[in-house]
Amino acid sequence: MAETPKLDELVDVDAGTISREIFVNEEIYRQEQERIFARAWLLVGFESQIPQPGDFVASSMGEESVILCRDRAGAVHVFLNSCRHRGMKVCRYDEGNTREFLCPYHGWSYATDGTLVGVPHQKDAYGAQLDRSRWGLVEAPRMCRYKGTVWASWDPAAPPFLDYLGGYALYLDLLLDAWDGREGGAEAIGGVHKWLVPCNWKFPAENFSGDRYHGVSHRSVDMVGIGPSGKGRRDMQERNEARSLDVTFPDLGHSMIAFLRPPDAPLAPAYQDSPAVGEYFRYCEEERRRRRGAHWRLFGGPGTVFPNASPLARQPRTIAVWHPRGPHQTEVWRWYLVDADAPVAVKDFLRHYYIRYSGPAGLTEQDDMENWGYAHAASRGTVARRHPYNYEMGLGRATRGFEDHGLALPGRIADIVPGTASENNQRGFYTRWRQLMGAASWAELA
Amino acid sequence: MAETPKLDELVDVDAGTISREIFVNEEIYRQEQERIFARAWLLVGFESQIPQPGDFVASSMGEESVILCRDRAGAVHVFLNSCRHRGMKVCRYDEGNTREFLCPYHGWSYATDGTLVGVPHQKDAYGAQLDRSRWGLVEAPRMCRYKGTVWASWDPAAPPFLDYLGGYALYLDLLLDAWDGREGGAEAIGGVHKWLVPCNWKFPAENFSGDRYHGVSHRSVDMVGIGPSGKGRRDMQERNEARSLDVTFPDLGHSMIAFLRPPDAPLAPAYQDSPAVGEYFRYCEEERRRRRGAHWRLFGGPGTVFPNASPLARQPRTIAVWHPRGPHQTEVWRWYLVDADAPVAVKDFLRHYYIRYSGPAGLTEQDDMENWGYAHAASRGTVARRHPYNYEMGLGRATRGFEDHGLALPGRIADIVPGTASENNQRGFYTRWRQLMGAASWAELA
Amino acid sequence: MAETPKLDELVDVDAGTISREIFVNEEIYRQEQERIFARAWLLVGFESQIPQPGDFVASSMGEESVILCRDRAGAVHVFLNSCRHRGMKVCRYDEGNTREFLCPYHGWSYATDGTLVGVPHQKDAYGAQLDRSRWGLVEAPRMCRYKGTVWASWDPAAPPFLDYLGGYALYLDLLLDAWDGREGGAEAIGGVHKWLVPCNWKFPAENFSGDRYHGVSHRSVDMVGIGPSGKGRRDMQERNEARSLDVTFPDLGHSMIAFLRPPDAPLAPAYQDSPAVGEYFRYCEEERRRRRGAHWRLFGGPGTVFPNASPLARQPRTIAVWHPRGPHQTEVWRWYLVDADAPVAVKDFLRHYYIRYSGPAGLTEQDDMENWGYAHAASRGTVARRHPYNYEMGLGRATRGFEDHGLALPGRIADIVPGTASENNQRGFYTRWRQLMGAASWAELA
Amino acid sequence: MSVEAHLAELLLQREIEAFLYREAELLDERRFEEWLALFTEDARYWMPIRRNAPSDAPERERTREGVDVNWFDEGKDTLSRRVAQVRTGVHWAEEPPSRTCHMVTNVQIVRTDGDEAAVKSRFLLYRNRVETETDVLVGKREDTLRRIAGQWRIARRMILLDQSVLLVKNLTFFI
Amino acid sequence: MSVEAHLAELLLQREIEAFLYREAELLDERRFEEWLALFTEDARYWMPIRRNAPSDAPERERTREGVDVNWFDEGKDTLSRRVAQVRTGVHWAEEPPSRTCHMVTNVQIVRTDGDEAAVKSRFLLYRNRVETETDVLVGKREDTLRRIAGQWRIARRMILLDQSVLLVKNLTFFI
Amino acid sequence: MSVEAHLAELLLQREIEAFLYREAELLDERRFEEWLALFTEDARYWMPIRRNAPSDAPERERTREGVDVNWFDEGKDTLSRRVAQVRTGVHWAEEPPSRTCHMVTNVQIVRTDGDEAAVKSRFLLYRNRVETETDVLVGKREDTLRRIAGQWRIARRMILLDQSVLLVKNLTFFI
Ligand code: FES
Ligand code: FES
Ligand code: FES
Ligand SMILES: [Fe+3]
Ligand SMILES: [Fe+3]
Ligand SMILES: [Fe+3]
Repeated sequence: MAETPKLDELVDVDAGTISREIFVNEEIYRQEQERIFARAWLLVGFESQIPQPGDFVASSMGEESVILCRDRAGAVHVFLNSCRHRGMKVCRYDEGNTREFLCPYHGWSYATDGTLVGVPHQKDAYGAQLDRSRWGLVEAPRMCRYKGTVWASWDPAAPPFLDYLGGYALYLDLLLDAWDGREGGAEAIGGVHKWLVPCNWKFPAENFSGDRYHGVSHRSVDMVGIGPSGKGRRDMQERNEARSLDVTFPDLGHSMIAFLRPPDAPLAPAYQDSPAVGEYFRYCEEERRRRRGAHWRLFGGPGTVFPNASPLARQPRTIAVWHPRGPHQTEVWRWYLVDADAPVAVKDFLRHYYIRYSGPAGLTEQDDMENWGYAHAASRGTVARRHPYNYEMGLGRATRGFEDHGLALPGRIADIVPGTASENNQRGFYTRWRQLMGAASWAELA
Repeated sequence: MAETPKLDELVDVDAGTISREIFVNEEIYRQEQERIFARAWLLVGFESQIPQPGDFVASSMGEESVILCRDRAGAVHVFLNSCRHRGMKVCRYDEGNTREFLCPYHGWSYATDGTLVGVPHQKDAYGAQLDRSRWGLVEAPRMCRYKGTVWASWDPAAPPFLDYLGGYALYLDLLLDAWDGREGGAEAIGGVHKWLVPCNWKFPAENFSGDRYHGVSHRSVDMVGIGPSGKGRRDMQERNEARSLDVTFPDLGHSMIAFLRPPDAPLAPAYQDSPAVGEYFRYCEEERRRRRGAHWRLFGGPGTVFPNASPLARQPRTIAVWHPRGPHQTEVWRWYLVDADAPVAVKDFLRHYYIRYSGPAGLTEQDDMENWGYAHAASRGTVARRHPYNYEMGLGRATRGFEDHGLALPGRIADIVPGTASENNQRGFYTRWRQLMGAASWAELA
Repeated sequence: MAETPKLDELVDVDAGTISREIFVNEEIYRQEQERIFARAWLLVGFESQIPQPGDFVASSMGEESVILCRDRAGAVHVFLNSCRHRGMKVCRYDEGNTREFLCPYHGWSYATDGTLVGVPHQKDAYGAQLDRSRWGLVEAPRMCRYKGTVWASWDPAAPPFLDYLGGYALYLDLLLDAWDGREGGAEAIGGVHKWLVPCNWKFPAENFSGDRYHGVSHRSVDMVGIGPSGKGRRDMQERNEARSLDVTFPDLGHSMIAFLRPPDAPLAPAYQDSPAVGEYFRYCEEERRRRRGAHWRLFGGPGTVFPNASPLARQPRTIAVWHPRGPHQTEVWRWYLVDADAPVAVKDFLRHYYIRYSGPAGLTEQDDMENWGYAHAASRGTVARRHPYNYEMGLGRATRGFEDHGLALPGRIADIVPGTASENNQRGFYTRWRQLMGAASWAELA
Repeated sequence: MSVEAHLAELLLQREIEAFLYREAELLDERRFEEWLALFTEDARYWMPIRRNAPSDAPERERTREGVDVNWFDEGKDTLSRRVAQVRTGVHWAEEPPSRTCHMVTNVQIVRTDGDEAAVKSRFLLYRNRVETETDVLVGKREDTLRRIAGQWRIARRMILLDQSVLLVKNLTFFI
Repeated sequence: MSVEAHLAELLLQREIEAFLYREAELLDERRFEEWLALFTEDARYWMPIRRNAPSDAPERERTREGVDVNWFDEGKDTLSRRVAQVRTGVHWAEEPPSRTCHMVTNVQIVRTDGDEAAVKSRFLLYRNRVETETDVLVGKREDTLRRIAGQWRIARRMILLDQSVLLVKNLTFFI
Repeated sequence: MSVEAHLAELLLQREIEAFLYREAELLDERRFEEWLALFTEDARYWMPIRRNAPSDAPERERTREGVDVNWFDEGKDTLSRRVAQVRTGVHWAEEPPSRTCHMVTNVQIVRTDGDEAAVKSRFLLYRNRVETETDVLVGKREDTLRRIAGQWRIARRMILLDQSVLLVKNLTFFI
């Protein structure tokens, strides 16, 4: 199941067909753990979660528990949450502040920088035997802080994070930069949504990569109206006036739904449920136009940083991680973002909107979970697995070197009729998936 | 585990030994899904469940959900219940009437004849790309209606259903023909029993194929009495006066316990709890004798249409399907039959009898489930798997070309001492199981 | 995963590293069932559980249910709890007294010596076919009664139990002999603790083999005090005055934590919560010194009889069996021992102490379960499995031919600084594990 | 309302809760004959099968009493045979006996009419047997209770199990 | 205490238990509009996320109302939209409708103050849908009930679900 | 019966239900010292092991108090040590603390005798901890309550867990 030729039969992005096997097959799942999750850059958390020396939060990389920690000297680390002696989970708290991680089984203790500092009876029991320097917590060899987010990889040979992001940084920044155009400035609201969904991790990952097509999933919300102006899911005018771009980087695996407004577009009415909030965004947009030059025109929607981190740049502004929990289950972690400098009233307004939209209690995403779960379940059978999924939408209609009124945008871009859709981004996602699954090392991919 | 030679070691019907591996081994189970359930004719349901155009019921073939549907033109279809786009289960209702099956994920919609009729934004999103004719619901390529029942197979090369039934049709008709001797005329009472049993699907399949031997399982019922004349499990006199035949077709896999009454047998007292019902069956039997000639003498008990459909021809009159749900679990579906033309009082009397006898709340079958579950569990261990089951009962004592007072009956028949038993039918069942598991195609089996 | 070379990479006791794979890998687990549990001598129960002819108790060997039974003639047997016909579990009671085991499926019945004595309709149904002598209950071909305990092996080629125990008998006797020095004389209190722990069976097996190191696990108990003198976990003075010996037999796999008191040691104060109990043990120790010569000085702690029977010689005095239930779960069975001749008051005092110390409600062992469970869980991941556990403690510091004041003790013994620890015993355990896993037969091991 | 009237209301609620708790006690202590005696001679015991039906076709949602195949649709005679079966000692599905626990909550008296009371309640039935076999059934009951000679009796019980495919292998207990 | 005083206490307990059972009935019978009507116009509906915190740092144990991201933190308007969504007939997560059962126990009136009562209760919410999908949620509720025009209303509800990682895929029901 | 007599009955039931709910609240809020104070000094706390025995040998069905090995068979002193252990902060099995929920139902006063009441109840104990670890224990309790200085106290508790093989890894909580 796992040899390269077989994979080529399973994933044919040029023909627009992908076998259901890659979603339900145990062996392929096992290989994903080795070749994707033990190798790629994964989102671990936010610096704002660990402001002080000694602060830590539990997080997850692929199937495994990790500790995101700021050491006493202020340096940030990502550790495998398992003692080197007999593997005990050294940290069973979700967050806290500590001087050390004490293993409750035999009492080995690790400093916040991961070094093994305490070994009961070391002299009498181990004598010269134990070389403590070789038995500190397993640290992710690659870690990168980017505009308040923290990313890590288990593979020393992984490319630098910025190379890994490549041209996609421009789009990820649409989430992480302040709406007034300043660099960074986003912060995560306290509280992380964590829940289990009975589907393979790739269902949400590909959906967020750029599924404009599942409007029927959310028809009930469009009828009821939960948006910031009381209607639909979000404020649509700025989207409707804009060019709709599905952006993907097939050789990186990252994608985003983006929008490019006309050079002369006036401010679009938004956040009309709250004058104060409307005013805030009006002000921000002015600032943004001033600071960003032509780039003010660009804003983002949902996307996916390969393999499993999915920003949603605005309305609502969130980032999710799809942790694999076996081929048939995914644990979702979801952070919600606001401009750190926004007034409390704005933050509160957005928080309410985010919660009613997103997550297991979100009117919108409840139906996504239902669809992902039963799509997965209905794809497990012997006969079902003989019938590939269809990814033909917009095949061959994307271009590189997109430009509009002198503004060039990176990536392979499908410029679509507003209100319609393309599977340009999903094909990009699986192009990269296929590359990593087939390569024995990062070197092979270079 | 799955190569042919190995199977020969596991299944030795001539010696009367069968390895426990075939019941508990994951790899053999996987192969069963490919070689048996994706290939054989399976019972899907009853036409009476979908009388009107647009009527549908959810059913199951092997592990997979299917839709049994009557299209607007009145034709009957069996579809895989999974969208061709991303696999979503297009029908999550047990029954209903519809104009189309709308996929709730992206809104592809399928007509009741399976054709893909609705694709949101097809022109703008797909252009010429999508050939809708190639992306309709996956339909079972073989479907056959037989006396009110509906059967299907996933294998285009499967033999015609009547060939698949072969000489067994005579016995299946004992269930499906009206008791007064007219062709067909049976109907399923509303309501289908569906429940989970913790055992491999072959435990119930082989038990129904002809297990006269497990009287001790039901001793408690015989003591208490739930039969239609207030005693035992059923009316015994007509059985006791008859010849007891265990009928199997080893090269088809079908079997049934049958009874042949003496040519001059008077009507046997039955249904004495209700004069009206007794009278009805007396009348029916007279009609039957008149219509059927010598064949009136034949009546049936439990049986199995290979692989997993088990009729019980009378007392109680039911048909069950044993859906595999992994090697260690089975989902049972059970329909209950009456003559469509029988008086309401008769139908009601029988319904009460059927329910107290059968299914998870049936006094009789409760104990079968207990035995199948713990027989399976006790066969999973490393040491247990080294000790095959014993199928020696009545070995070499069955004959072909059975005849009695000029009435010839098809099949390999064991003519047993009334009240005793044989494993003639189980050996027939596993002979066919072995053939299908070993063959790469139907052609090989011809 | 299961080939010998691979095992050598996984288990390197000389270097003191062992891969996490052997705890979490499905294939290695499967091989353990074949090569260890279907082959080694396993503890089945106590003769005191079946005093009378016809008495039986259900027990377990590896994953499988067995019956420990005393036949009508008084002989003890161990049977696989599965009918030879279709595998039904013939005994679903935990204990009782019976004339036969009647299978509830088809009624085959087995005498208490395992012979198939009842076959319904044998003459009519089987004729000469069925050779009953070949279809009795599967009996463990090797069974041995040792000082009130009953052991069995599924492998006819297994060495005699006493050879299997070898020099370890001296240490096991510390549990099974009366404290006053007489042979045997221990009895199991009524009631067996049975519970599930979410970890591989080797976590508790190696922990009991000689883990003096996990004091931090039980710090809370040391603070609270549950010992027989109201302090700590147990009476420490006799331990503190003694030499601390970690004893292992690498070529047998058995180990124990033992203590050797000085030749001239006075009676150490103990059981001070009850003068009567203190007096009883004072008396027993005098007797013991009289009867045992120099050997009175030796007493034991926890240990493991390879693979999964763990005596704890005193304070508390128990023996546990770690039944594998898949790679990720263990079912613990725990018996509690007292001198059969001890006064009721002494037995009752000890019973209270045992229960508050041991088992799922025991203040001490509750924390062991927490550690084993999360150590196992944190070792399952792809990255975690790349980092072996550390078994370097006391490497190379054990000796054979231990002697003290003329008293020689068998085994490879680490003489450790009181209060400290060594992993001498765990290395012994895995040395033997490696031998059995690599050998195709007992002959190979000879 | 008068003190007496209020008190009467409270006593009725108490009486009926006590009755249902007592019933649960008899079932879990396997005192089935005493349990049977709680039913009137003309009692009906009905448990429909639940179906997955569109929200706008609720009539398809459950099978019909006296017409369709149900899980249970019987009177006292059949109930008595079930009890007799358990007592044979060879009803293997209950040998060894299951450990059951009927938790009864949300007791509502929805209507009283002379000597009859329409009572709704919720149940969680926990069953554990042999080694690790465990089942949990949850749902609602709608009872018609009748006071006969000062004692409450069950004249009719409808059990609405919140499952479609039954997730247990058999129903060898009463709800 | 006087008979009247005792009686008043008993009646209040009875009234509030009846109110909570009635609420559960409305929810499980999917009579959501009637359920909504049980809430005051200014009602608060809050369900925090639970965290694993050291026993000596309980303040970290749950997310804060009005400040952090919670599972629910809303008023009647949002609740109304949830109800409206179920009624669209295209809220796929509830099509076919789930079979739910709210078991309410341990009803405690912890404080009464004029027309308000602070009430604690425990819930077990069982959900089963489609074929075999089954969820069980267990936890506590702390309600502030207010008597308006003689009718009890829910002015505030805090739901303490005893889970940290939510073990169900969505929360398309009310607790 | 007189109004007073009826009222007394209702009040006793109410008092005892309130007492058991209060006890559950103290346990789930981890107010263990207050919980301990609910026990008399001579209290007995017993939880037998359940066995699978033939229906005609019920005497084998559970282990004996004061004789056999049980899950619990102790007095207040041992209970106090359990509480003290939780408070050490290094009782790893409860660090981080478990989220527990004691649902108490079917409260029956089976006998009163002066200041003592024999009370039966059913429990469902839900435990969830760390990420996804979840346990459910269901069974019965038989308590002897004693009124001391106007306050109810637990003089004896027998816990009948409906499991034979214990399906949870440890019992670090109270039932
Ligand atoms: S497992 Fe951490 S110190 Fe032993
Ligand atoms: S999955 Fe059905 S339309 Fe996309
Ligand atoms: S399985 Fe035991 S007699 Fe058939
Ligand atoms: Fe969506
Ligand atoms: Fe049967
Ligand atoms: Fe320990």
